[in-house]
Amino acid sequence: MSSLQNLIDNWSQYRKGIEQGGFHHYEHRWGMAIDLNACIGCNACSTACYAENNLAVVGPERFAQGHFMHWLRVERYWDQPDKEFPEQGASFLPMMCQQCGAAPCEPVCPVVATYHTPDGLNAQVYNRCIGSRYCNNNCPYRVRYFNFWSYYETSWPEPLNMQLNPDLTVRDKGVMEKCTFCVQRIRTAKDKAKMENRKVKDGEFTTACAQACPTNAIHFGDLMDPESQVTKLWATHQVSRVDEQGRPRHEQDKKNPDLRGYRVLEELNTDPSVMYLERVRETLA
Amino acid sequence: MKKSHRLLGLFSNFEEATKAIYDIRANKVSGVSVKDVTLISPIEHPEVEEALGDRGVHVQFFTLFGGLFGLIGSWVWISAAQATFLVQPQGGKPVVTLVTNFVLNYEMMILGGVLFTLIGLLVGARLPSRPGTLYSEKISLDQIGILLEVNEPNLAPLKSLFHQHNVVEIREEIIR
Amino acid sequence: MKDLLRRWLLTFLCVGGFLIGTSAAASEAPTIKYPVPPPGDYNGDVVEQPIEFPHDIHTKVNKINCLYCHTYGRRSKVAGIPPTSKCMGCHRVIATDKPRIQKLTEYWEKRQSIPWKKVHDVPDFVHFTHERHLKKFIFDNEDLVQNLSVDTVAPVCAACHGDLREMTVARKVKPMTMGWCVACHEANGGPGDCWKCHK
Amino acid sequence: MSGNELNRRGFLKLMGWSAAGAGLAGCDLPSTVTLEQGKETVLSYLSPEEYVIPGIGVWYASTCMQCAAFCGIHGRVREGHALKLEGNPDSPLNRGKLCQMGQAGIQGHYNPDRITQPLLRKDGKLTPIGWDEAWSLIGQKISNAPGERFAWVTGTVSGHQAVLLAAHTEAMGSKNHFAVEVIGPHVGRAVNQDMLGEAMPRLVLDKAKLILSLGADFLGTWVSPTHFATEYAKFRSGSRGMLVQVEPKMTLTGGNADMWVPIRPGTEGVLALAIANVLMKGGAKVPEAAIAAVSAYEPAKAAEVTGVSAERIEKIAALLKEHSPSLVLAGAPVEGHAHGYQAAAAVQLLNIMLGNVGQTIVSAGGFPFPQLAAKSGSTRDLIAFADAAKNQKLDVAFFYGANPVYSAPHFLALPEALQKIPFKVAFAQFPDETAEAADLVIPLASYLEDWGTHVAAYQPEEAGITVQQPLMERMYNDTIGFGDALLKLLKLGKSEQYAAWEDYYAYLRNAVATLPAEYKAGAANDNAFWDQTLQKGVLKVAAAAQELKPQVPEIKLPDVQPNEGYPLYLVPSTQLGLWDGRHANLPWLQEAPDQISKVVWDSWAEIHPATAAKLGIKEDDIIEIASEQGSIKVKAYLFKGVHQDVVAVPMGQGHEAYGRYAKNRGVNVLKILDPVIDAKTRELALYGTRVKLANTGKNEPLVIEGRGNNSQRGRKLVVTISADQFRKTEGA
Amino acid sequence: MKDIAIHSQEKDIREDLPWKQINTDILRSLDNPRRGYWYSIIVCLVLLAIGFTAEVIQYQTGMGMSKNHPHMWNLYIATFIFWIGMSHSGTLLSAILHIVHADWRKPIYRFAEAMTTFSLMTALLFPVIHLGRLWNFYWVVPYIPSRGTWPNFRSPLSWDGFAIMTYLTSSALFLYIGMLPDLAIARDNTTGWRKQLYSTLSLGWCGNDRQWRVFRKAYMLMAIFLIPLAVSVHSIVSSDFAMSINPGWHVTTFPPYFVAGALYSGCAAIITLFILLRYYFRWEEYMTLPILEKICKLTFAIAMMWTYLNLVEFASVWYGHDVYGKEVLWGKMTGAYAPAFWSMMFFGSVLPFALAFRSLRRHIPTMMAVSILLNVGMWLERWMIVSPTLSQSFYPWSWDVMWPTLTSWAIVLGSFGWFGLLFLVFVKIFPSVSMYEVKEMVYHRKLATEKAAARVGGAAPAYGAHMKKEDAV
Repeated sequence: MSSLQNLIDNWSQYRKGIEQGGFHHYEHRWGMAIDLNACIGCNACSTACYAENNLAVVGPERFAQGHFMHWLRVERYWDQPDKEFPEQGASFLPMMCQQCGAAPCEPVCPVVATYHTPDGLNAQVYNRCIGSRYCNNNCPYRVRYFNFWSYYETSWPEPLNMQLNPDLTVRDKGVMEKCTFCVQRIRTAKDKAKMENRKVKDGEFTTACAQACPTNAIHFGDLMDPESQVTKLWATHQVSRVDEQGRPRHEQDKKNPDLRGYRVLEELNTDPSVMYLERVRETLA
Repeated sequence: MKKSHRLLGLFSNFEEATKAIYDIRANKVSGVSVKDVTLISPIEHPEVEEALGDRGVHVQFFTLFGGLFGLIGSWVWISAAQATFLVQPQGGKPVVTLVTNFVLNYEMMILGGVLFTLIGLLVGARLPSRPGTLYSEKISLDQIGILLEVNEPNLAPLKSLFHQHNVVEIREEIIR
Repeated sequence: MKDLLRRWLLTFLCVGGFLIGTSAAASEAPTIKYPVPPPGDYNGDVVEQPIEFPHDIHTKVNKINCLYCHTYGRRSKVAGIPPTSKCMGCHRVIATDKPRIQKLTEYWEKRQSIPWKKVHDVPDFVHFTHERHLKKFIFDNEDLVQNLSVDTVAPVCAACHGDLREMTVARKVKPMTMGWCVACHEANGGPGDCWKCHK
Repeated sequence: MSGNELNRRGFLKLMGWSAAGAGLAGCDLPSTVTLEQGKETVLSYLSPEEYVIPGIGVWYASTCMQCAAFCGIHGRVREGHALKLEGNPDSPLNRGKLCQMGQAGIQGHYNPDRITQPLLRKDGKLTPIGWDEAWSLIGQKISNAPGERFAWVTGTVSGHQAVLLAAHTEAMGSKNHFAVEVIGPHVGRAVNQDMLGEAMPRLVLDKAKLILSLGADFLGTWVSPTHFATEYAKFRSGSRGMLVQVEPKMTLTGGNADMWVPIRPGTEGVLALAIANVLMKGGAKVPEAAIAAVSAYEPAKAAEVTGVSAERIEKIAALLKEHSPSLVLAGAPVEGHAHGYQAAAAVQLLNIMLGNVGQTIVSAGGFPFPQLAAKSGSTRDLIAFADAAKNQKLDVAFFYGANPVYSAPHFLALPEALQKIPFKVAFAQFPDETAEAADLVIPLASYLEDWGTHVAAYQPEEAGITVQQPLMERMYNDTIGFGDALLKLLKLGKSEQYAAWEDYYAYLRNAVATLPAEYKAGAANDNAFWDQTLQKGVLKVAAAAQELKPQVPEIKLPDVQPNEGYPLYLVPSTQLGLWDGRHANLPWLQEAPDQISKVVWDSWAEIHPATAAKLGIKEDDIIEIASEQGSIKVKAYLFKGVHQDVVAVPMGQGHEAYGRYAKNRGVNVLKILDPVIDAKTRELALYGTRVKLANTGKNEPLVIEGRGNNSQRGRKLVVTISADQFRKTEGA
Repeated sequence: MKDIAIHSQEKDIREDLPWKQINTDILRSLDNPRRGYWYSIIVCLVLLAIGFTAEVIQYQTGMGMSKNHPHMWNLYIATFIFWIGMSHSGTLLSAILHIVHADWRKPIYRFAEAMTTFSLMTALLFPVIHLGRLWNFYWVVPYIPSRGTWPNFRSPLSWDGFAIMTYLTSSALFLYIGMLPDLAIARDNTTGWRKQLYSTLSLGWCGNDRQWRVFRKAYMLMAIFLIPLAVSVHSIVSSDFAMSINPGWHVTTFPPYFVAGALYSGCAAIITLFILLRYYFRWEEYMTLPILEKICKLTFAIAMMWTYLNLVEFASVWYGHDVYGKEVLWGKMTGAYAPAFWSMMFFGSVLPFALAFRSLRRHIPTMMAVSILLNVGMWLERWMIVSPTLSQSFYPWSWDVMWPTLTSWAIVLGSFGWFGLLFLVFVKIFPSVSMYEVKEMVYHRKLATEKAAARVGGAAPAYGAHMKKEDAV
């Protein structure tokens, strides 16, 4: 009965879609800016992610089957198919969960194992997941990884398991997992801030990948905090999540089109939280 | 007031049986009205049932109620559940998504309708019950039966009536 | 008719008495606000510990504050077992003749850690932080902080651990299931976000 | 000290709560989700430091030993477990960053294949023995071995370990210390020494407007990758310098180049001279010694030698001319030939001509503690050691931090040579090939369990000593730190002055305590200074300022002879990951795709599609690469990023031992190297091998990540814009 | 339709069929079928065993036994749609034909409905088998939760749950209610445990006029409900795909397309089972060639409809602006899956023309083969819906072609065993031809013929002449 009351009371609020600002009043909106001009594709971020997030090592056979678990993969594209040699080098793209504001993965999970947190993250609750794998089917970036096997024994033979990070679980077979923006670090930082009755400061903590990146290509921060480095970067490159009416953008209209900021597959209206800065190369005759 | 005897006539010829009922209807036998007649037939048999005059059926009301109940009930339930949910799997959608909910409401409407129709059937057809002692396998095979509840005096005339319409077999019992 | 009357009278008396009693009890209870404990109890089995540690003696008799020994609780997610040095701090001199203490001293001299058994063990995919809960229910609770003592603190701990003043070795007396946690969070305005607790 | 010590050890006792890490979300049986009581054990601390709180990670500074760059690291320790490594922000080398090899170091520490107790070879099999037996055995062997017949074979060593090691060698009365290192600018150091007066001058990348790198993979495997990567970021930001990479096989650096130029191996020197030639015509001043060589190579001539078109050469020269200061680097492909020294010199010549010396190449300054300076390993020592062994000059050999048996090519016949050394002791952490060949194996503690000090061979500004401290209690009580081992050896050798220190830790504390006073400014006393040193993890030293005095030797490049029998060049490429093979036992690095080819868990041969088409080779075909020294069978990977005359196979795989992750996986390309040796420096010429290919007809798919697509299929995934536009909008 | 039946050369059913014989013939199926029946049972058991072992292995080792990234869905979901589709024609046809009083449905609708129910029960297995942690499948069911969490009512997968449960309940009830009078007949003609069983199940049906009246209405109402239900169920299943954003799935024509495909495979399946039962129980009298022809014609019509919708879908993708969709379509036609795709087109659109020829329609073996091939085609269609899209969707880096593993094949086979077993057991225990309705059919057609004859000339014979032979009772 009370629930019915609640329904009637907050009706208008519950009927808000993301166009009207959605249901959430974000405390934070964690986001990233990745500079492809700086990225050298060295994999440091990826390995740091393995170390931080208890990612399983699956071995060659399963890797060949596509059972790999790297939450953060560094993609490498060759841009000049016609040339005899790749004369301008490779195009590297670190791709992790984009933590979409309108995530296609969220509404399709039958048991709400994946949902939207007040921090603007796509949460994945491992022990609620029943492994229907609909979320990954619906993820345009294919950045969700499924535990096809039980990797605990094979991936962490004694005493390798002593390295496991106690702040998050080791996922067992049948569970979907993905990049969480190192939610355990976020959690710790927020708890710390709360204990000191303050808000989380920018740069107080960062994700494992951003921390490891030798060229500082990855910037992590709170998009709600106007002072944070990431917010500034988004601003300088005139990339914004929402337009004047507060509707999520599926294309940016920049005053200065030369600026490098863009979001991958933005046109699908997924409202990603990760902005990429375009790769730069000299134009040589 | 309670009748004393129960009488069943088995006919192999549907036409004759129909005629017999029309005779009863025409009060050929005093004190026996067509209302007392129960027709027991192997197949669904409109022609003969005409003879009994129209007897009402009320299943549809069960169905209607069931459908509405399913529709509205499920709408309230689902929306309320969504509203009081711990977290919101939004994907940018509102919390209470009417369109998607309607899909479920639609299914629930049909389910409610079907279930209550079943109940309606059981209630309306007085099932489950017992076939009764007079019941004979022949009915389920190919014979049609006319069952009446009558008093002592009416027995003889009825039997003769049945015999006019060359009844195959007559069974009777005393109601106690 | 008559017995009906009697029954009415009886019920009336009972109800009245109950009301009075409860009101009296209420007036006696301390004015400190405590967390609304979620319903439900659990009959945990007695866990065999290396040393049968008597909580009751320490808290009820000696009035030692819970947070004196479980001191990590206010700074970390785990309340922690006190370091052996802390035990020895007192028991170098106190009650050294008792068998339990001798056992303790043995461990200390062998410089071995005492292999305590975990009694309250939430699943490994749950992130529970004592630090935050203690802050909310003890250190942010003005009138509790005013008179901070084992008797004011223990009820807070009791919400999840039962009243240790009545136990020797700790025993699990609350279900500690997700439903139970959620009920408490709803009653006391805790966060409803899955990722607050699921890691 | 002792009180502090006791607490430290007390804290380091392995603590409980650890099981938390091993928690499985949603195990296959729902029952595991139920709440247990009295199952897990909780060990209480004995008497912890007040900053040690269960459930809260503490970061300790230490030093990364994954390669010879010695970056500073922070290790996260929780409940007595080292959990994660990150860069140490105070380290001038890596500025808080850490490459994937450094990240994976923790897997070496927790590796399931570590050696946990002393092993002695009894009737051909290594069998566990006790420490006393081990030491007494060593004692007697070295006591009755004449000094000059004793040898140390190590990797790059520095800091106080180097000091003790030198001391021990000396105490043995021996001069044989072979420092073996396959990857490194061995020739380059000599060239720098001769031409600039400093082996490792400091490179100022961010000041350069253009970097012309001839095969120097400074982002991947050259000298100090992480440091140069951080510098590279500065170099690319703001006015954004240009990167031109000339090399036979695309390295990670090549993958980030603005202009990537494939070149026929062994002709880089020619290219350099040709560029110099163009510059000379353009009015640049050429030192006398070089004029002959420079004027000998017109671009046209160079073009046919190098396979780089004359226009290209002129273009590069022009770019160098207009972007000043620039920086020209010579990497392994330049050095790795019989004329490696000459070629490297030719490249260095460019720097001198362009006036980069003093601008982008500056003196690193004299390191105040020469005895601590790095003794960089080289392949020369590998060859020397092999010869010494072959000629039965050695009775006792100690191995540490190097794996010569794996690294030595067939032509050195090292395994047979080792048979001729009566007593071989391996101070090893893993059962690698060398340990397998040893008679006695001393189990070492991992670098996360050990004390030490290190001095990188390449020193950025604010040169420093990086301090290594244990992040946790030893995993296995029967392992020993290398420093402790050295002390023990010295004591066995009856070197009295070392008796004072009960262990290496004590020795180090004393060493730090005895530092000159100016280092201890701001520290109340020695203990305080010690603590703050440990906290910072680096000890800044004041390097004496110096000047680079360029001088040019006579440069003479041979012509390349075509080789009909073996038409192709073999490029034993290196990879930021498995390095020279020492990291092949770290699963993370095995599973991390190669940056360029994206292959995992395997060896592969990169061949240009045109060449492959000529030889009728398709992707995944298993091909046989044969040199005069032998052959390897490896899967083909068609790749445009190699010169047509080149087949490139990465080092690192093909171990015959070295634990479950490394063993019998891929091939060891080093084995089939030709006996080509740099004339001047006696370094092994890694790139001088000629091979021929044959298709075995078999094929087996390589495990490649993202095999699906190498092109973006018109999606807007990685967008490239011109640098001019970049400078317009963001240029400083 | 009735008129057609009369004027056509041969009749759907012999009109002078004695009712007693009807009873005996049909009830014979309860005790002595041909030996072929038992062989089929054995085959099904074997298949089931294989599938079950595979499932056990998969349960213990994990989903890796069957799928890989990015192919999160594969054989299981395809087969799931296949079975759902199979379930359609049964109830839907029976209901529609009942409403339009097409009485040639009467001899065949019972087993068709049984087919519906059992293929649904088979379909239900697949989403569960497909789950990574199938021991938690009940979290999708909206039970009152102790954890304060509900399933996600927004996910098409949970819609599936609702829809399928509704459909299963309704069609099972429809089947059961329609069977009541026959259960009574069975009760009257059997002994021993069967008598017990039937008398409980028949709820003491005695066929008095009240029962018949209510029965007629209730049955009609259910039929009316079932038609939209069946349509909605498969639309919902299609929305598993249509509601996603993937190219090649996110198509508005999917619901009708799915429904057509469903009817199609269902009809084909009916033909197969028709022929089988006809053989098992020697029911040439009841499952006559004319009826077979009618089903075939229907199937042909539906096949053409399906083909049309197929072309519409391709066209809409082709002329649309969705480049990704085009990629997928092109990939289907030319890529690794091309053989499967084209054989699907052949079986689905070309083969049905065999149904257009009378001679073929009346040739039992051919029809058997054709009907099975049609279903193969339909199965391929489902696979071609699921796999190609996953193999090349938005993100090129994760493009990958994947062939199912033995395990998943085994489980798919097992499902056929499971279905077959259920069905065979059913036809052995329950009268799978509706006796009372066949009687009605015979009776009414007789009357009609006589009326017609009378119209042509000659005195109308007395009613009930059709039972002179049996009057000796």
